[in-house]
Amino acid sequence: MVASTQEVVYTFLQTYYGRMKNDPTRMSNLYSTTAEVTHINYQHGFNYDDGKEVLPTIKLIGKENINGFFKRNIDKVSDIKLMINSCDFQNTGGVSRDDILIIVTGELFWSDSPTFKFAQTFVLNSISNNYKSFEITNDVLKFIPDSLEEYVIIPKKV
Amino acid sequence: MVASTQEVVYTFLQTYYGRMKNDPTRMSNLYSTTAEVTHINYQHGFNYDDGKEVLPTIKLIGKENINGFFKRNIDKVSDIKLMINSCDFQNTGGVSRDDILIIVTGELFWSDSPTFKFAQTFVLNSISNNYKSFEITNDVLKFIPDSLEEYVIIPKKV
Amino acid sequence: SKLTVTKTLEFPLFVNANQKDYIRARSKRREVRLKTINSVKEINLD
Amino acid sequence: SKLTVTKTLEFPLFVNANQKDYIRARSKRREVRLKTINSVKEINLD
Repeated sequence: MVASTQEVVYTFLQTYYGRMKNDPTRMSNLYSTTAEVTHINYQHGFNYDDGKEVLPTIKLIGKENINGFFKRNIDKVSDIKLMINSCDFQNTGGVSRDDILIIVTGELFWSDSPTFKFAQTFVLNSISNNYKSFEITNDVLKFIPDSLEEYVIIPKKV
Repeated sequence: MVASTQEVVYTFLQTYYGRMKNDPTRMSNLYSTTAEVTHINYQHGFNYDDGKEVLPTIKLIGKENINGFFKRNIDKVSDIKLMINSCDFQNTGGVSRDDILIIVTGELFWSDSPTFKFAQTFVLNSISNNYKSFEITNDVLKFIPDSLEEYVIIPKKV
Repeated sequence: SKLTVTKTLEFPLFVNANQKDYIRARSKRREVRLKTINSVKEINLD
Repeated sequence: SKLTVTKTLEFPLFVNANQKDYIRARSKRREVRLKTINSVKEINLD
């Protein structure tokens, strides 16, 4: 039986986010050799509890760098919790269009942090003809600010 | 001279959003034959001024449907204004990785509307070897809610 | 479609609008938000 | 990586957390927001 795009996407989401918690050292197995990942930059005094709206991100290229990233940050990665609001997907790739573009939106948090609004985009590359095996070629985690301050235009000096 | 990925992305953004205002009937020329687009659904009493946080979207497949969409909604499309906060991009596609994944975040509005927070994802497919000609294969516009109401847990009845 | 090269962009970038247009629309959004700020959504954990 | 098939998901979907964890974290975000609600950002259009 051939899986539908939706079935592949939903299964992927459970595998990806589930592995973060249960088996973070094996996260990099989900990615292709040349994958590009934009994820949370935990370096430089990382702190999620001082009132900032968005978190810094870092870009990693290649499976080896991705593996190092998830292993270095195992404590933070395995404590990530999510409220997923929506999941949109489209077929993408070459003529066969059997790759999948996924956009997930929601809020992300840790045991002792506030929530952070995010949109995460994935491209999954089909690595078998039967639509049953995929690897991530792109993973972009993007934080969305929600500031509330009032904007006031200063009159020009005459 | 070969353009950098960043140059292609920035030029694309100016072409895409500029054409919405200046030449919306030619929007569909930017897309590939089999492109998939998720954009604002202007049907069914569309109204952006009644306090809703997110706008309904519709999925269109194929250049012909995309052409019809932009032509039908020419008044609304040509009045779209944007404040773009950020633009992230990664190389994607097959072994050559000369396609581009773009994520734009910001706020979108019309002449008489409030702002709407969004994240828009594009996949650009390279259609020439010199990195100079691209078409959009995927375009997903996603609205991000920013509700503020307080959540209160109701105690279980004993 | 053919593209000619743009080297840099500055963010925030206003497209088809200026900063004044944006501030007007943003204040409408702020009004809407402030209206719902004291509303309460009851969650039943049963 | 091999995948086995998941037919449906319900949103909002809580991952590695339950609704109670989320409500706690969300109320922290709400506190932060409320602190900045009356701040003013001055914009110079010159």
